[in-house]
Parts: sequence; structure tokens; C-alpha cells
Amino acid sequence: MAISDTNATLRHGESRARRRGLAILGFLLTVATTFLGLLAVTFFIGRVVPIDPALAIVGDRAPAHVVERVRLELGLHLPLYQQFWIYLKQALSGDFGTSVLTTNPVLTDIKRVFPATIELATVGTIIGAVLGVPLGVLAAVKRGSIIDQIVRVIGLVGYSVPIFWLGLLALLLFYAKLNWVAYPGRVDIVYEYSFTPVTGFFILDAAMQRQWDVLWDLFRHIILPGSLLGYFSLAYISRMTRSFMLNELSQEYIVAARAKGLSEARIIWFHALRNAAVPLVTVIALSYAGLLEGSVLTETIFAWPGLGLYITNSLQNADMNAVLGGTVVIGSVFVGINLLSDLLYRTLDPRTRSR
Amino acid sequence: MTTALSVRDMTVVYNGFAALDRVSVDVSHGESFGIVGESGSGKSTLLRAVTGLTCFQEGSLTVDGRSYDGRKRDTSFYRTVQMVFQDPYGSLHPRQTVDRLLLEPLVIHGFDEVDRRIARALDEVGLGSGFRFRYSHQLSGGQRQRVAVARALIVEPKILLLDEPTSALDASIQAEILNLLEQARRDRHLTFIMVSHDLGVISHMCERVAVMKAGEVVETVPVEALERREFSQDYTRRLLTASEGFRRD
Amino acid sequence: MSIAETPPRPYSREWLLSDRPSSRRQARLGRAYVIWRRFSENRLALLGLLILLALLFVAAFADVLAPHNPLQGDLRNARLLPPGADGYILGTDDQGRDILSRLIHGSRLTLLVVVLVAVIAAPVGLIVGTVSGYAGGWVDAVLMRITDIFLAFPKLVLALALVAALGPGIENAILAIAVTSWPPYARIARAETMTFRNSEFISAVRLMGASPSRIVLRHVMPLCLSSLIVRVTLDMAGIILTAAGLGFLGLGAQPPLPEWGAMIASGRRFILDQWWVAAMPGFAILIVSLGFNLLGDGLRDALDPKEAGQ
Amino acid sequence: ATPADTLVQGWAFDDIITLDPAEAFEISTAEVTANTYNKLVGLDLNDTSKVVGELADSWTVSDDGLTYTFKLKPGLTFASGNPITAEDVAFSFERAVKLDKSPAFLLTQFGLTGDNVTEKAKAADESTFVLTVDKPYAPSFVLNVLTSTVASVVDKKLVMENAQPVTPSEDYKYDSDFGNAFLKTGYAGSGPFKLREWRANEVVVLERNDNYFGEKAPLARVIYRHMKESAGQRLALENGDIDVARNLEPGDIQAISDKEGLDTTSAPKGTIYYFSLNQKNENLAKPEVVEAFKYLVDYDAIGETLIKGIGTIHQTFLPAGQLGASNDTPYSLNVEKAKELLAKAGLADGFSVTMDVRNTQPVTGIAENVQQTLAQAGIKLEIIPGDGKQTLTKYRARQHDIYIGQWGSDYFDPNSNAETFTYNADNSDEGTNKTLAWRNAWDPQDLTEKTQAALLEKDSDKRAAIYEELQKEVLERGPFVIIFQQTEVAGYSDKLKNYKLGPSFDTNFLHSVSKE
Amino acid sequence: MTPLLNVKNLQVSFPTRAGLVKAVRGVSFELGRERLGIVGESGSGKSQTGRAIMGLTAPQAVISADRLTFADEDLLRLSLKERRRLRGRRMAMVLQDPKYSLNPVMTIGRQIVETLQTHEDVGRSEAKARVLAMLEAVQINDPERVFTLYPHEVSGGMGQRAMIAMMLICGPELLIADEPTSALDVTVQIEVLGILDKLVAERGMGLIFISHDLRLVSTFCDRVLVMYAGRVVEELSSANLHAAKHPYTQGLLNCLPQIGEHRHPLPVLERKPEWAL
Ligand SMILES: Nc1ncnc2c1ncn2[C@@H]1O[C@H](COP(=O)(O)OP(=O)(O)OP(=O)(O)O)[C@@H](O)[C@H]1O
Ligand SMILES: Nc1ncnc2c1ncn2[C@@H]1O[C@H](COP(=O)(O)OP(=O)(O)OP(=O)(O)O)[C@@H](O)[C@H]1O
Ligand SMILES: [Mg+2]
Ligand SMILES: [Mg+2]
Ligand code: NI
Repeated sequence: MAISDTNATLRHGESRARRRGLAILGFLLTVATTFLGLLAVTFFIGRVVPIDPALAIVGDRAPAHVVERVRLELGLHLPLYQQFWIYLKQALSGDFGTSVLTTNPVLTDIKRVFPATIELATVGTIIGAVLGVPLGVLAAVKRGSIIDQIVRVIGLVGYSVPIFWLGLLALLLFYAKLNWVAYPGRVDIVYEYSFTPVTGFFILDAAMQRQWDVLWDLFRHIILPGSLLGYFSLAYISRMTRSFMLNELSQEYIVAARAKGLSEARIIWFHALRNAAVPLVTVIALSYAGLLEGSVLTETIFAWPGLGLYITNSLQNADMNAVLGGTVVIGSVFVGINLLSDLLYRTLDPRTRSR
Repeated sequence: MTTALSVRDMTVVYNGFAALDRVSVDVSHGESFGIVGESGSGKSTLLRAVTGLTCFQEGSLTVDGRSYDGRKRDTSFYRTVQMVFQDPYGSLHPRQTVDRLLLEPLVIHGFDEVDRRIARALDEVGLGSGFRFRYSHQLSGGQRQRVAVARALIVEPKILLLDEPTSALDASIQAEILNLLEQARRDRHLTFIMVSHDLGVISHMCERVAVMKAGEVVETVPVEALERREFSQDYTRRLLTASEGFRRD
Repeated sequence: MSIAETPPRPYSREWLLSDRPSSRRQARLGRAYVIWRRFSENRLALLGLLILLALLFVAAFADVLAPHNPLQGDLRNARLLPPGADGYILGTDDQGRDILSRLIHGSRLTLLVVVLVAVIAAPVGLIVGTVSGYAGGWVDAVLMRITDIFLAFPKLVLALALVAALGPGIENAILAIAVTSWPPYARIARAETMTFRNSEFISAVRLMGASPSRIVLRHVMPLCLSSLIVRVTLDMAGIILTAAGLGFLGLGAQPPLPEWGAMIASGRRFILDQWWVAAMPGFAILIVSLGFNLLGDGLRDALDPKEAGQ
Repeated sequence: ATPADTLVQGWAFDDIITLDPAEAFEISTAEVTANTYNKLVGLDLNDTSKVVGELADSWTVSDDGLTYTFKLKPGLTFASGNPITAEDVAFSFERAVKLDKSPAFLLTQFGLTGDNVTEKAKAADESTFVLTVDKPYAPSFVLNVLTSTVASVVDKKLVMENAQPVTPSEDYKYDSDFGNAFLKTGYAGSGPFKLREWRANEVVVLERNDNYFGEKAPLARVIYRHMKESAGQRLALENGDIDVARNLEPGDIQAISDKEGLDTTSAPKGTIYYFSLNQKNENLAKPEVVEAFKYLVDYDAIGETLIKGIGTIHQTFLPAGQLGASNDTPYSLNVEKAKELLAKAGLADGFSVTMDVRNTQPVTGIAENVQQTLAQAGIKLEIIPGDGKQTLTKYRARQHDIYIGQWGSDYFDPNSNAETFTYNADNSDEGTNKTLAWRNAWDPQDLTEKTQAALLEKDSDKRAAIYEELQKEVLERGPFVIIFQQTEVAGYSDKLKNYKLGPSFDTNFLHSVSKE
Repeated sequence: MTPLLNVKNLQVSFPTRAGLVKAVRGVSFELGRERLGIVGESGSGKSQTGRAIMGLTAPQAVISADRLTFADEDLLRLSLKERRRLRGRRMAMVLQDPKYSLNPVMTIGRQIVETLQTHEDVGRSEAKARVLAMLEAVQINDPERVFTLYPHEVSGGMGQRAMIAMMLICGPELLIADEPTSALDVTVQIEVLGILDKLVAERGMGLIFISHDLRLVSTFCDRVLVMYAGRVVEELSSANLHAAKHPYTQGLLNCLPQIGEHRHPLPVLERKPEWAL
């Protein structure tokens, strides 16, 4: 038996390297086609938008001949496929053009606004995961109990409430009435010029520069939108945690662990959760990706100068370069996070590691 | 005697792993042919390759005088060859009633008098009409396996492939299914190819047996030879010893 | 198991629960009854169903139920009245229109959005997913690439872009939401198809000689259907929220249509002094999408006993 | 709370796309450049029919009305420390004309071209600037135009240091961008404040110009925070997070003026709100229908609710305050009369028509209300919402049925509005002068010539009379339903001293504002 | 000497939607330091009997017994915590399929060490040494390597050995083996049983061996309980198997096809309703 065992591993070993090579190739192909698709779809949407891009550049009141000249400059008279080809070439060399709205290169803009979105999404995900996972575990362990019902209702309400509406009401309560939190925005204008962002992640910057008052102000700004997003990811995470935990708790190895005489706490928090963690990582990563790309409405409500707001603004101003660039960035982040969660999955699950 | 089914040098490779390695088997008309071997030795793979559920990369297959390639089977093939699977819980569609399950092959092959045929098929496998409109979850394992047999027989095939048809069942129910299969074979002059890891079952049901190990047929012997312990492979003896129960030495 | 001597009266409980049904109809009804029983044990799910029935009722009889004209207001005399004033139960908006009447009529729009999106996106997702999952190979690769591209898009941004391209309006909003919501269905259907694809009961159907299209249509799709229904029901809430979000950003239904999201958007301006203008439609959205969620949750438990752990 | 030396204003400035005075033509930009740049002349805030010198100490007009000679004040400096000379003035004219961006027509209408500008607008000496125009225009017209942003004086030295080379082409014959790229977000002016930063849709930051030649501003810093919503601005103002709220809506104005510690101020602005009927639509082209629409607006109710405090009902195309402006308001809601008129036009059963509406208040609210009143006369109005660029794209292509929007005077002279509402020399789709009359495919016949004539009328009274006549004509038969004139309102904390709004968008000055 | 395990009138029932399901209905037996087999068809309550003894029944189940003692402990009286202390240390259970009953994300070594450290206060290196010794005792050739492997990396037979090692590491007095080899190949099955047999003999444990394979049980155990529908219908010593009286037991014995035997058709069981009474 031992012999046949090693034989099998040997045979598998031969093809493993090749299969890994194929997997990487496949992944690269996925990324490439996804990018191409993203670029194509956004580009054509951009061209169909019934807004004259030239108008966006010269403004509402420009005389006709000025508009016409800009149209020529933009190459809008060329056939669509040529325009796309030009755009593709530029995009592939990392040049998404200049945003007409901000007059900066799109990449510069994105470098500035994206950290804000990441910061917000990260806070949201942390809140969601730190609260959601234990709640989900609790609900699974006490299935059918009142706790389970409460967690379920919390989750369902989270799925059901319009975020922009909740955000409005929260602002009304916590800012207008109670004045506990700061005005929508990322940081108070007072600090805008007294502290220098380095990484673009203000919280990190402020902490590193030991600007505690700035940090406090940042906290007062992020807490409301962060909690709001956190609530939404909590709803999702707790739900999924519950279902994964239920699945794990019904497995035979849990019975075996009990047969070993382990305590319930260890069985739940160590054995079951450790196994549930494997798919949970993907869920959390997905929810993180969702927050990164889906915080358009939150950013609108809370005047959060992030990518969502940037894209929405650009869209409304026919700033197609910015829209395209932003979309491609979000798309690549999505693909990247998927890849990352895949890798994490692999490290967490020994079964996928050596296969 | 004519050959009902002939497999020559059949090779099946999964991701570089040879699940079947140049396997040759000949089964004549009316014969009951057994295949034994340990888990993973390629028994199921052989049957699946014959039925076209898995493609074989090399070798040839002849059924009833017609040869088939690794990939394609036409409808008439499935009127000649049918199969019963190992797991009675997995081989019935979970959302279909017995009636619907039996109707499907009749519709596909364009049979008439479907109602009568279904009723008769159920009778034949010892399930009354009371079972006709049940869902598979309303059936016990033995009943399910009967439905599976009825489904295989309803298109009146000549060759029946049986992939461990009783290994998921209790011994008492196994006997009922084995009897049922034997009865059907006798009534319809069927050719059986039966896979099992239980030598007792094989020796009860079959006339010849092939012993498989790691994707290869190590030997093919008449069942009587097994009983008389006349075989050449050590591996076969180990199987035989093990199937006699535990022995303290 | 005792064999009932006298067959139970048709349509009675026993008849429905009989484990030896005597006709196709009885079997089907029996199955439905079992699901219904499982479903109806869940109080919250019943509540969800109730909410949706109420929504249907309100939408159907909006003309009768609405106390005022939802489109014609009295700008001069009835602008921004608080709830209860002058017979305006939920108050009036900035055009002097009755909020309650607008909510009642808005239920139609909500239903329209939800139904149309479901009707467009779910079948597309189901077909793409099952075909891709069952066919495998390059068909799978191509279809999944397309799905991936749509998945990689930020959903709301894609919807925004589409609406911007097609022009605002409820039809375009529906189309945009549909375009963005089919990929997850395709993914689910594909994943499920893949688990079935190699299962023995599908192998058995193949051994019957069934053609791939028959297998996909008659055997695989029905299996994916229940989880799809659950998912679609649960997604309804998301669809409502996305539609409302589009409305909120001014890209959904045009005025004066009483779309709830757009109502929030216009009420937002008065949130400080006339909170009800924005709050009421928000409650309506919350209640309806909660209804869908509760229903979907209940359906999930009822259709998939494993998920509920029963 | 905001720092004592910093003024923070909440303001919706999403229209800013550039801060280069030679390129900027947006309302919000006008306020920023007005506070950071100087022009030769500016409006007299106390009497808007007059202009006063900013950089110019004095000026003369030659007898033939073609040559304007400006004498600069002594000791002027830019924020950079460079002295302001007539050379800088000439350069500013030159680059505006040569760049030929949106507002360049304001100068080129005087006959300046890229080829002749160095001759026609030149420095006679260090402190004398001479401008030669092609026709004997009314001097009030010429001077009013020169108060607009495009005539701002930029620091030639600084600009040319930052200019980027350009390969000349068919469309653009010069080898330099005259610092356009730099000035989009950069600064080279002389105003009481200098521009520190502009981040689109986020913030505009001004800082005190310590090299200012006039009296130094008390405030060290002015921050405009982009805030779209009135409610948000009010909230921030009430919580002390901003000092001034600039885009308030009626309800919020009321609330703020009622609130202890807060105040409001307002000033009428040269912007009028109207909707216009595309004459390409055969229903809308009927004169009775045009008249009927004017009776189908509930001016009074709108005035009391939707635009209360932010506008006054106004039905003529010249905003109050401009030369010759008429305050006639002959129309009011009269459904019966409208129905009669429609019947006369053969449309007793009404008809369907669309209206392109941009997603901003109060336009949307008014559109919705008009929708309701039109419905009373059987006209089914479908509102097509869109953002500004979208509706405008359609409007400029003459593809709308009805367009609702606003028109702000390009410069503080009646010609600006008169030209756009009554001038249409070529009503074909190829017409080059895309005035509002053209956009609505309205042929104003003899009004076009009258508008031209008014431009050359030196006598102010006579000039005013022509404009009054034009307004009357448009009021009667123009396809424009003019509803109100905007009043700009600001709510502010009463810690502020001397906070005032000017009569036009480029006169909201901050140099005298201080804070307790 | 008191018997190791004394079960009298054990009842296990599950409240379900369809009413109370009585899985075990009055099972009584005594166990010394011997090998007791429990056989019966699927659903006859074999596993539930074993689990009830271990205290591993699902929480919603209702368990009652006139007497349920293990050595000197009254299992019915013990608190959850005390029962937990018994489990793994003094009584242990091996489950059917190693594929599912080992935690897939922990190495085999760690899982065994965990059992040891739960019950005994041992240092890391000592624990490891003992685990390695245990692995060797279950005839694993290369314990050092297997120690670091994950469950999916070993074959079924190897996994089941590890499972046995895990359950025996604390030297329990009672081992319940619930179909420990039915997932394995026949040849491997015999090997594993051999190991189990040896360990039981060496350590003097009591063993309850649950299986549906009467032939296997009769060759492996000293005594056999035959269960049907939650009841013990017959108790036999292995030697007297052929003298079984109950028709169910006889049926079970007869219906197996044997090599070299020709009974066509095979005798089948005719279930009588009164058996279930
Ligand atoms: N779809 C597949 N992909 C990869 N490998 C496979 C696949 N199906 C079977 N194999 C491998 O092929 C070998 C033979 O499998 P097969 O199912 O034929 O064995 P078997 O003899 O039927 O075993 P058992 O008695 O367990 O049913 C095994 O090693 C198995 O792991
Ligand atoms: N959680 C439960 N809820 C309801 N009924 C249960 C539950 N667990 C077991 N049962 C029922 O208890 C009875 C006995 O089950 P048990 O697992 O002891 O059977 P078994 O003899 O071990 O069968 P097998 O050989 O299939 O393992 C069965 O009828 C089963 O349906
Ligand atoms: Mg097999
Ligand atoms: Mg069992
Ligand atoms: Ni025989």
C-alpha cells in the first residue's frame, strides 16, 4: 500500500508543474480578456453617451467654432474603431489621458482619490468582519434561538435598507441633531493644510506623524460612513458565517472532536471556525471588493472624495477619460482581490495547497 | 458463441494519470461477466468508457458487431447497452417522480404505450403502482435500486452494465436486488457486466471474472477457478482471503 | 408503514401528504404542500409573503386606494405639509402632492422594475450558466470570460454609464439593472450545473440517450431553478435598492413618476425641516425589500432543507 | 468651528473647468478670478450703469469712437512681485485672442484677430495701453465688456516662464500655449487674494496676496468647499463648519434668517430662467401656442414657493439693473385663456411634447410644476431629465422640443442678452451664430438688425429705448417663456463683517470681509 | 468485578416534524473487557446506541435509561463537563470514514497531540514523542512523515489508523468503533481490524464494534448483539452464531452469497411486523 501511495504521488508530481503553469497562463488570459472587455465596454458606452465630450472641455457657453476645434483635437471625427485603437494603445501604456474635469492626468487623480475609497472600505470591512463573524458563529451555534433570530433580522434589514437613505437619516441624527460626528467629508478643512498626506491614507499618515488631533478629526469623519458600510458588510458576513458554520458543525469531524473530549468552545472557535474560515475569506474579500466599487452612493451622501464619487462626477460631466480610467482601475482591483482571495484560500485550505 | 462486447487495449487518461491501462475484455452473448478489484483500480472507469460517459483515448470498442470510437454513441447504442449505478441515492433525479424517471427513456426512444410499459416495468422489479408517483426521497435504498433497474430495463437493452449495484445496500436487501437481476437476466437473455468488490457477489452472479488492479486487468478466470483457488495472481488470493472475513492468527 | 385502507379524501391533508400518491397531480401538489408547510413554519417568511401580497394589492388597486392625485399637487396651498395635515396622511411634497398617494402609485413602478429585471436577468443567467456549466470546454471559457467582464465592472457604475448612454428613464434603468444582474445568476447556475454534471443521475439520463439540449433543459435547469428562485427573490431587494439608487442619482424614472428612490432624492433637500418627505419613501423601500428578503430567506429554508439544517 | 483668519464658504462650483482667465467662462470661475485678478476697469458697485477704473487710472475715447487709451495707476504689482505694466495688459489681450478659447469672442467682436491683436491692443509706453476697435461702438458697451473676466491682466513674465511649446497647426498657428496649461490650475494675477489650489468638485483655496497694491485683505485665507446641497450647506453653517452658505434654497433661507447668529444677504443677478419652444416643432411654432404657454405658468405660486428668496418673477429678457431693462409682467396663470388660444390653433385636445430638464433646482421643481399646469390645458409634458452637458448638447443641436434653463449675461451690458434672444442672421442648421434664437429655430426678422443698431448707438437713452422695444417684441411673440430673474443669496455667520454679494457674479468681492 | 459498561433500557428518540422518532427503544447489555459486536440493518439504531453511550447524541434528542454506568461513573448523572473529561480519556470512539472524521485543515499529528493535551498535562516534545509512538503502534511505517501530513494526503487505511491512534492515545478503557472499516477496501479493512484487535488485546480495553456485516462481526468479536428497529432482538456468542434463533438473524446470515455456494435465488428476509414490536 505504501508503494502504491508513493507511486500515485509520483505520477501526480509530474503533471503538477505543468498544471500550475497552465493555471498561471489561464489566469493571465483571464486578466487580459477581462481588461480588454472592460476597456471595450466602457469605451463604447462612453461614445454612445449623448453628451458632446467637446462641450465638457470648453464649458457651456463656448461659441460654436471653439467646440468644433476641440472636437477635432479629440479625434472625435475619426471612425469608432480607430478611436478605440488609439485609446487601447494609450491605455496599455498606462496613459488614460487627462481628466477634463480636474485637468490632471487621470492616473494622478486616481492615485489621489483611490486611497480615500480604500480607507473607507477597509474601515467598513473591519467593522463588518469583527462584528459579523462572531455574530454569525453565535447564530449558528444557537440555531433557532432568539439570538439567531436577532442576527437574522439584523442581517435582513441590512440587506433591505437603502444605504443613501440610512445615511441621510444617520447624518440628520448624529450630525445635525447630536453633533457627535463631523460634517460629510474626509477631513476638516482646518487640518487640510496643517498636515501633509504622504501615503494618501490619512489615518495612517496622521498616526505616523503623531498628529493626534488630526487623527481624532479623521475618526469623526470616517466613523459614520464607515459604520454604515460596516453594517452592510456585517449583514453579509454574519449571514455567510452562519451558513458556513452550520455546514461545518454538521460534519463528522466535529463529532470526532467531541469524542476526543474537546470543549465546545474549542470545537466551535477552533475546529469549526478554522474550516469555515476557508470560504469565509472569499466572502470577506468579495464584500471588500463590493465596498470598494459599490460605495458610490455612500460617497455621494458623505461627500467622501473617493473613486466612486470621482467616477460619478466624471460620468455626469462626460469626462470619459476619467470614467474609463476609474472603471479599469476598479475592474483590476476586483480581479486582483479575487486573485488574492484565491491565494488566501489556497494557503488556508491544505487540500488545495498540494493538489 | 458470439461476442456481445469486446474491449481492446482501452486506455483512459485523466490529467496524465492512466485510470485504465490497455485493458482488454471480451464478453459473449448471454454471459455474465464480473469485474473485481480494489477501490480506484478502474472498474467504474471501464464501464463509463464503454458507455461513453468518459472518453477513452486509445483502443477500440465493439458492441454487437458495431464498433464505436472514444467519444460518440448514438441513440441506438443506448437501446443495446444500459447501466445501473452504484449509489441508489445519487442515480435518481431528486426532483422527478418515478413515473417521470421511467417516462424519460421512453420519450427519448420514441416508445408507444408508455403508461402500460411503465406499469409493467414497475411490476417487474417488484414495485407496485403505489410507487409510481413517488419522489426518490420517498423511497428506501432498495426501492431506489429497483427503480434504477426498471429504468435500465425499460428500453429493452441487450447488455446491462452493473456498477456495484448492491454495495450501498444492506445484505438482506442486496439479496433481493441480486435475485431481481438474475430473474431479469434469465427472462430477457441479457448479457451482464458486473462490477463489485465483493467476491461473494461476483461468484454468485457471474461466470467469468476479471481481476483489476491499478488500471490493468491482472487476470481473467472462470468463477469456478476462484472457488477452486486456481489462479495465478497473488493479488487475487489476497482479495479472496480478505473477503472471507477476519481471521485471528 | 401502514397502507391506508380507505384512500384519503382528495385535497385533504392526508391526501397531500400521502407517501404513495396515485397521480401526477397528487404527487406535485403533495410536494408543493410539503414545501408550503416548511415555508409556513417560518413566521418571518410569512410576514414577507404578507408584505408582498400587500404590495401586489396596493399596486393593483392604486387608483382606488390613493386618496389624491399622485401627479397633480397644490403648489400654492399644500406644499410640504406635515403628516396628518389637511387629510394628507403622510404629508405632502414640495410640489404639494400627497406623499401617500405617490407611494401607493409608486408601488407599481417598484413591481414593474422588479418583475422586468427578474424576467430579463434570471433566464439569461440561467441559460448562460447551465449551458456553460454543462458544455464545458471552450463554450464555458468564452461564456465565463464574458460573465467575468461584467462581474468585474462596478455594478452601479456600469448601470450609471448605461443609463447615461441610453438616457434616463425607467425602461433604461431596468435594462441597466438587468445587464448588471445576470452574471451572478450565471455563476450560480454554472456552479450548480457543474456539481450535477458528473452526478450519476445525469449520467443516467445521458445513458438513456438524451441529447445535451434535452439534459440541460429538462434535467439540469429545473434543478438550478430553486436556488435561482431563492437568489432572485433575495436579489429583488438589491434590485429595488439599485433602482432607488439610480432614481436617487436622478437617472431612474423621470418626474413626475412617483418612483420611491427619486422621491427620496427630492425629499433630501428638505430633510432638515420636512423629514417626512424623504423618510416616507425610504420606509416604503425598506419594508418592501425586507419583504422580499424575508420571503427569499423562507424560500431558501423551504426549498433547500440542507441550508436550513433540517 | 472655522479658524478666525479663514473664511470658509460652502458653494457648488462643479462648473469650474479652468481658472485661466483667457479660457474661463463659467459663473463660479468668475468669482474666483474676480478676487484674484484685476482688470483695467470694473463695474461701479454703487451704480451699475457706470464703470470705474481698477488698474486704469483714467481712459479716453477718441472722437471717432475707435481708439481707447488707458492710463495705468502708478505702483501696481503682481502677486509675484513683478510690476504691472501696459505690456502685461497688451499681453493679456494678445493671449486671450490668440488662444481663442470660449470667451475670446468678447474681444474679437471688436475686430481683434490673432494677426492684428499686437497692433490693435498695444502698450504705448510703460503705463499707457491703447485699444483700437473696428466700429464706433457705444463706449458703454466696450467698457462693460472690458469688465469681464477675459480682460483680466496676467503676469506676462511669470506666464511665459511657464508656457509650453506647441507645434503649430492649421487650427493653432502659434508655437506657445501662452501658459494656458499652467494657468488652468495655476495663478499669475494681482488681486487681493492669490489662488493656492483648486481641486475640482472639492475645494478652491485662496490666500491673501501680501504684494497687493491696494489695501491688504483682513482674511488670511478663503476656502470654498464644494457642497452641492442646500440642506447640507445649511447644516454645516448651523454647526459652524462653514461661515457662508452660497446655494441655499427657499426653505433653508427662511430657516437661516430665523436663526440666532446667522444672517442672509442677497443681490439680484443678471441671470434669467426661462423655457423656450423649439420652432422646429410644428405645434410649438404656432403663435397661439407660444402665447398659450405664457399663460400656463403659475408665476405667482412659483414665486411664493419654489423661488422664494432666490429669484423674482421677471418676464423680459433683460435682467433688472441693466440698461433699458423692463419690468413688465403681463402674464399670469390663465388656463381658460390658454385653452382658448389652443383651440384657435386647432389643438383644443392638447398635444404631447417633451422638455429637457437639467437635474438641478429650482429648474426641476419649476418644470414639474409647469408640467402640472400644462396638463390642466390638456398638454402632456414629458420631462427628460439629464445633467447639464447632456441637455445642452441636445439644445445646441436644436433637437429639443422645450428646453428649460437659464441665461446669464456674459458681461454687464444689455447687448449680451439682446444678442442671444433676438439675433439670428442665419436660421439654417448651419448657422454659425448659435444664439438662443437660433437654437430655438426662431427667426426674429427685423429684430436682428435692431440689435445690431443698438450696439452703435452712442446715446444711452436712445440705446435704452431700442432695448425696451426689443423686450416688448420678445415678450409678445418670442418663443421664450421667461419666468424669473435670479437673486443670489448667501447665508452667513454674523461673525463676518462686510460680507456682501455684488450685482454680478464677478463682483462678489471678499477683500473687505473680516471675521471677529 | 463490576462490568465496564452497564446499559439498561436505553431509549433515544428524536422529536421531528413527523412526530417522535424512536431510534433506540430499550437496549440493555453489559460489557466487560471484551469485544462486543452490534449488527443490524441500516437505521436499526446501532450508531445511536453508541453515540448515546459517548454522550454525542444531537442536542434535540431525548435520552433515557434505567441505568447507564461506565466503570464506577453513572453517566446519567454526570455534568456535561465531567462527561467531556471521560471522552477521549477513558472512553473513545472511532468513526466510519476517516475522510470525514478528521479535521481537514489540521495535520494528523496536531490532531492527535490535541487529544493528548486536552486530557493530560504534557509538554510539547513529550506529546510528540508519545504520538509518534502511538502512530507506530498502529503500524504506520513512517510516523515522522505522517505526523506532518494533512488528512487528505493519506490513504483511507492510513487515515483510519491515525484516527485509531488519536482515540487510543490516552489509553481509554472503552472503545466504541462505529463501522470503522466500512469505507475501506476489503484488504485494507482486514489490516486495520488486525491492528484494532491487537491493541484491544494488549491494552485490555472493552470494545464495542458496530457493523452491518454479520460475517465480519462474528469473526472479529466475542459476542454479538443483533439489533432491529431500535431493539436488541438477539444476543449471541460468536461461536453460536449458527444457532441463532431469531428469524431476522437467521435471515441476515443466509442472505449473503458465498463463494462456492450455489443458491439461486438467494434466500431473502421476510420482515415481520411483530419483530419491531
Ligand atoms: N473524473 C476523474 N478525474 C480524475 N481522475 C479520475 C476521475 N474518475 C476516476 N478517476 C481516477 O481513476 C481511477 C479509477 O477510478 P474508478 O472510479 O474507475 O475506480 P473504481 O475501481 O471504480 O473504484 P471504486 O471501487 O472506489 O468505485 C481512480 O484512481 C480515480 O481517482
Ligand atoms: N438527528 C436525528 N433526527 C431524527 N432521527 C434520527 C436522527 N439521527 C438518527 N435518527 C434516526 O434514528 C434511527 C437510528 O439511526 P442510527 O444512525 O443509529 O442507525 P444505524 O443503525 O447506525 O444505521 P447505519 O447502518 O445506516 O449507520 C434511524 O431511523 C434514523 O433515521
Ligand atoms: Mg467505482
Ligand atoms: Mg450508523
Ligand atoms: Ni452459480
